[in-house]
Amino acid sequence: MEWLIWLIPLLPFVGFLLNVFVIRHERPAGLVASGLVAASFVVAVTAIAMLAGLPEEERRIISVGWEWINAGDLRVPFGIMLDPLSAVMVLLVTGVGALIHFYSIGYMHGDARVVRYFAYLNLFVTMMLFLVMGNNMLILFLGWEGVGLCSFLLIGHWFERKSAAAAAVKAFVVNRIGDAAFILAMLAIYANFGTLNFYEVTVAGEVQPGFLERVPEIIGQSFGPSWQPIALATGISFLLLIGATGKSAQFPLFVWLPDAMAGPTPVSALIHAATMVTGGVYMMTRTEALFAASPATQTWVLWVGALTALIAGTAAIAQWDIKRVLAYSTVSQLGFMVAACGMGAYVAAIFHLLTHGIFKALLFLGSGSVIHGTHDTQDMRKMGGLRTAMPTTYWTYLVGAGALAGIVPLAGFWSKDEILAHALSHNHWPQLIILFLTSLLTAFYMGRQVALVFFGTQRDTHYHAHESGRVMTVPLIVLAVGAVIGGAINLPWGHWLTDWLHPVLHEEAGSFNPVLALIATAGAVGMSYLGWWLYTSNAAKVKVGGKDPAYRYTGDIWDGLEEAWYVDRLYERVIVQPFRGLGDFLARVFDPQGIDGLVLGIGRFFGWAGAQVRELQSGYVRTYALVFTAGVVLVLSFMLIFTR
Amino acid sequence: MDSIQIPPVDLRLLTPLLIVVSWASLLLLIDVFVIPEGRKKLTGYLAIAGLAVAGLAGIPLWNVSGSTFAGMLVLDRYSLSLTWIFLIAGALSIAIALDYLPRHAIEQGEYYPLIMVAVAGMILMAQGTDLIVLFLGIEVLSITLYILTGFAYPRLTSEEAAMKYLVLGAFAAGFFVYGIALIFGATGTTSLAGIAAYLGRQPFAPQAETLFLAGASLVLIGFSFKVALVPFHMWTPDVYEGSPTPVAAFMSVGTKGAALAALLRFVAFAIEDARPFWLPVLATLAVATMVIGNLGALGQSNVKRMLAYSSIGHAGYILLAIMVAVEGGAEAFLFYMLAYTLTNLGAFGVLIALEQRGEAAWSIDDFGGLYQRRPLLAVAMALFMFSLAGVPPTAGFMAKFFVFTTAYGGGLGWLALVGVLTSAIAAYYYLRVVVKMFMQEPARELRPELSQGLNLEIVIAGVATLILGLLPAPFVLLVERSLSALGGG
Amino acid sequence: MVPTSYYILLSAALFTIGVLGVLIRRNAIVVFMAVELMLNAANLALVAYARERLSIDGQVLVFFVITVAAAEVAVGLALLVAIFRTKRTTDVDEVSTLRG
Amino acid sequence: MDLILFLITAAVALIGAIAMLVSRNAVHSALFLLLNFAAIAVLFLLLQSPFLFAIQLTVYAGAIMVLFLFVVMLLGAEQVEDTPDRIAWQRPLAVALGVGLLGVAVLAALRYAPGIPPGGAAAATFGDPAELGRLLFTRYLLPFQVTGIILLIAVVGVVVLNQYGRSKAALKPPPGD
Repeated sequence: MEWLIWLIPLLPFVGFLLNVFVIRHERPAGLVASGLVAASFVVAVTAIAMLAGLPEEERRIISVGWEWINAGDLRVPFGIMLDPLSAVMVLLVTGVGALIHFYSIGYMHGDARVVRYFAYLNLFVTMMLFLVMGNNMLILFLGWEGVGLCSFLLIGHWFERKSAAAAAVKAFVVNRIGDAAFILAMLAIYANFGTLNFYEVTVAGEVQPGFLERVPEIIGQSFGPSWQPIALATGISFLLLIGATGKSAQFPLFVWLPDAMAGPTPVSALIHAATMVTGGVYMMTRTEALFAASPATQTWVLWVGALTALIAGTAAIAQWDIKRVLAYSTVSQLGFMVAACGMGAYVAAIFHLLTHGIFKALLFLGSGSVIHGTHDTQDMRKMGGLRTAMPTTYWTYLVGAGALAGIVPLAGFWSKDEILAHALSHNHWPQLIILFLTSLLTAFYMGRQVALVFFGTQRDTHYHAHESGRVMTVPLIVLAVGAVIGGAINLPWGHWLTDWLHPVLHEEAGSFNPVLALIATAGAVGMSYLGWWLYTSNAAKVKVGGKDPAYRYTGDIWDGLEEAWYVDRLYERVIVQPFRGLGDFLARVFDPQGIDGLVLGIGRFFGWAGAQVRELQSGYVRTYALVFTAGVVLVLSFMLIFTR
Repeated sequence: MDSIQIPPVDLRLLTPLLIVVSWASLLLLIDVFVIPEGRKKLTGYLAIAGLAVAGLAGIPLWNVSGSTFAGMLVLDRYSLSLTWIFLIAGALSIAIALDYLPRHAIEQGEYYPLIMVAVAGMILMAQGTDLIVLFLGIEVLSITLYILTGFAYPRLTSEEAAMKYLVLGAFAAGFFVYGIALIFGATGTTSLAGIAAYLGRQPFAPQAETLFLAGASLVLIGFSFKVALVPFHMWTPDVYEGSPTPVAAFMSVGTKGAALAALLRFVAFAIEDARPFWLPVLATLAVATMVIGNLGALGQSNVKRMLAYSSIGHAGYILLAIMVAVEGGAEAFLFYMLAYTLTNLGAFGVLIALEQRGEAAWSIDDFGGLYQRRPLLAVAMALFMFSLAGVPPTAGFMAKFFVFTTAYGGGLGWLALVGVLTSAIAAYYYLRVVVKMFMQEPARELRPELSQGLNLEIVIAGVATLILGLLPAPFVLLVERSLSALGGG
Repeated sequence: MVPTSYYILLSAALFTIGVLGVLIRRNAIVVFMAVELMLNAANLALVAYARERLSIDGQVLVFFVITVAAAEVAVGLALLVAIFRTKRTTDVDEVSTLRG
Repeated sequence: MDLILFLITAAVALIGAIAMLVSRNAVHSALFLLLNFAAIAVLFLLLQSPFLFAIQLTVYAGAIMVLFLFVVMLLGAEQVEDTPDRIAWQRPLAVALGVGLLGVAVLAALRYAPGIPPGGAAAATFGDPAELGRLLFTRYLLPFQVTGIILLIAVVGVVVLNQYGRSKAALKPPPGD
């Protein structure tokens, strides 16, 4: 049993090695990569079936490969584990991962560097599995950095496109800010708990404690200067929060994710929607004990999540790029999950993480199918009316959009409702309102997107749209099925997931609030319809850069429809203007010049400071001696003050 | 008049040192009289063999410790571990030079024995327990390096670098000697143990110690120059850029390592009791070094210079370990040195592979599209860059993690904070090289030349970088045990 | 007898003049001379302290310093000649192509 | 008596050093430095170090200074500082730093209260060259041998740095330099 769980991360790693060193051609690369991830999925299912067979309190298999670090007190085993929380993550990663691998075979067909692509993708899955299966912070961090590295490589895969390399670097560097906080958190955990293990583990006959089990010991302890001590739990958990902010694209570090869309679409689906970006949520859930010990941090987590959800939701409204809508939507939904963590509703967060992983992967793959079928078109203004040309894509996309919007009984409804219900039952009123507003926005922009892409008529007729091949549509269908029934894993009446995670999270099932569910459903349906209706009835005003004369012609017809025009104007005035205004403000002004600008500005500051350092390096040896002497005088002066 | 009785010397304790020195002297003669012009590579192989023999001769000494030469030289596991690191650095530096020198038409057989002498100087600094021995060790190393830096005569940049190094080196030596003089004036001794005994006699009262502290400051400054701590670092980028690349590689790991080793011994065994005095000084230097080193590297488009600045930054991180030397920092230091030596030599090896006859290929653009042309070379370089940036599971990450944990545990939390933040900045410039290699088309036609020696060196460095990251435990155990006998002085 | 501190003051003054020489003079040969002055100042301090402590060790140290100084000067002047052959100057400011 | 001698010698040493610093001609600088070295040698004698007095005169004043003068003459580098100083802004800063350094040194020296003023009668062996020689071969045996290495590499270095034997092809600066 123990050795079995090693197969889960190692099978994709074998794929990586094969693709790097052996395979030179496209076909075997794709098949090997996909096959091994699928095999890993099968192993995972087997292992989890065995896990489920154990009594509830014993459901944690830890396997130590070797003693990774053994330096005095600092002992870190290279150990992985499978427990209920890891199990659901492993299923998501390998399951969705395998589908996306298969899909990639079709999507990346003919790409110049496809073998490299599959190698990176396999390495990514390996690293993601280490992230969710590690039994200590250091393994988690190994996976954490590893997925960041693969994400960096994959975003830059199409480096011929100018933005790709820059986006890759941006993603990595912004993530490093979060990683720095993560390292500091590790230092603090080690210094105060004497271990980095999550749970107790026996290595070579020696019992090493786990810090999650020792959290109560440090409650009330503090560190820092004596005049302003910081509660230890708050300090550590806050650092972890910053780490999660980077990886899970939360305010203010979310700026890298929209740019990351420069990568191939399956990558966006796998890494920037379903798995890697949820790493932060997973990490906070895993170290829930630390967060629970610090109400102060919890409040921060809650606000960060809620604000991120709202800001990204509004930004998604104003996007024209089909993938950027989804990217902002992902940020927004991650905000939901983080907010759920902040409320202490960790099961709801994981539930939403799982359903979101499925339907957002579906949406991204669907958008990839659209992009593929329209010959690399990403601007929604150039689309329209694709529902006839791409029926499978259309129907599956509709399911995904419905799930994201929270339409009963699709998966997204149940998971989102659980978060909202928790906010209501625990009286987080401001956040409840924010999140509710966000869910309305979500429904609206998905309605808008579906209308723009699939309804009306094709606005740019330079290409001939076609349906994608079966290797791409089958994963769509599978995921669509998942998006329909995925909510079943934690229905208010069955709450399987809550029970399954009980050994890890010890949470009681949340209460179902019919009134709230009704309001939310009504809002979702209404707003989706509104978005759809606005952009279908108004499709004429959507122009490809405003240049295509055919649109002016059809546009005149629509202008003539006075009846519609009237209502339309009303809507335009009352709803669309403010929405669009806010969205534009956030997406165009706030983002590049505000938050993005802040991040870039910091970068520019360092660049400037670096230039100053080089300026001093004038090449004159006498200047060097002068600086040296200045250093001597400073040190000696300190000595004189010291000896007074 | 009495005859002078030369006291018995326990030569066993300095076997590696003796082998290196005598082999080098012999090799100087062999090179001139036996080895024909144009076959100077042979000298290189002989030099590597000598270093290997010295390394092997060190193995039986693992359980030996003691001091000789009137207590001026000790052998303990600390110095022995460092000796091995230095021997590795020397051997690898010779390996990457074997083809570099003839390719640039600067082949002279003296290169190899000179590297050996430099290694001897470094070993002397690791073993010395008297300020005068440390000073002479520094000088052996420095004078050798002045020569090696100017080795590419008549290339003017090489001469310029040697000139700058020599002027500033002699300048710093002046301060160092003055420091020794003041310490001698205050304590009447120059041995580290004597200084420690002097400080240990009474509780440390700075008011009464002006003279001693002035001397200690100047000695610290002398070391800081060799380590290239800000603001005594100004020579580093210019000297690295100007000197032949194998020499720059050797300097970046060798000089730094030896000076840090001596600094650690001085700090931990001579002036440990004066901790309240030197801690703020070194802490300030460490912060300045980490910040300035990484900032300087940020905008470099010359990879060789970038590595020079990066080596400054790394010295800052290592300094953290030295400040908590007695609380486990010494082993973190040893591990960091090992990891850094291998990684950095690997990176320089790749740089050398790109250099062609008479042409510098140090611009970051020359790395463009390397993956297409030489995939394995690019992967190796990426590995080194990630290791320098501190990304797991490489040696560099483990080393940084050790240093930061020990610093944090030793009460230098805020310094660890600065370290973590600056290494986050550092990721940017290391990454730029990776971006160039993997995400860009080749900028110009460059045919990387991989000779056997270079190939071997890069493979060794790459494999070691991975092993130290994945399986650091055995090495950690090794250095951990080395500490048990650290107090040998 | 002359108090030791007189010697130390003199030595400090000479040392400072040496430092200034390195900072101000451009002729590399004079720069080397200034470095020699610095080392000499240090020697003076050593001998003075040796006299005060009646410990001959200080004088032995001076012996080593002189040797090192001689070696450094030899290498430095050799380097200078090499540079002069290609660049025709001994002005340290002229050799400043490496920078940035 | 001693004090007067000291003051005169110290004045000579200082004058020599300052004159070296300010004279424009490198030959003059060298000669002034010679004066300074000679003065220091006298001070060594005052400090009961006859051996160092001899060394100072023979090695420093004799060998090293001759080497300096030789190189100055060889290169014809008496006056290279006629061109305007490109980093003239540095001069006042340098002087300020020098004053600072001296200030620190003076303060340190003043604060240092010597325990015992040097007594008139030293131990019989103090300053005896024989004693010094004995130390060199006993306690300082290791440094003594290391100086041997240093001198050896200095010799090798001078040869390596000025190899006329290097192939003529190498003497042409390679392209890209």
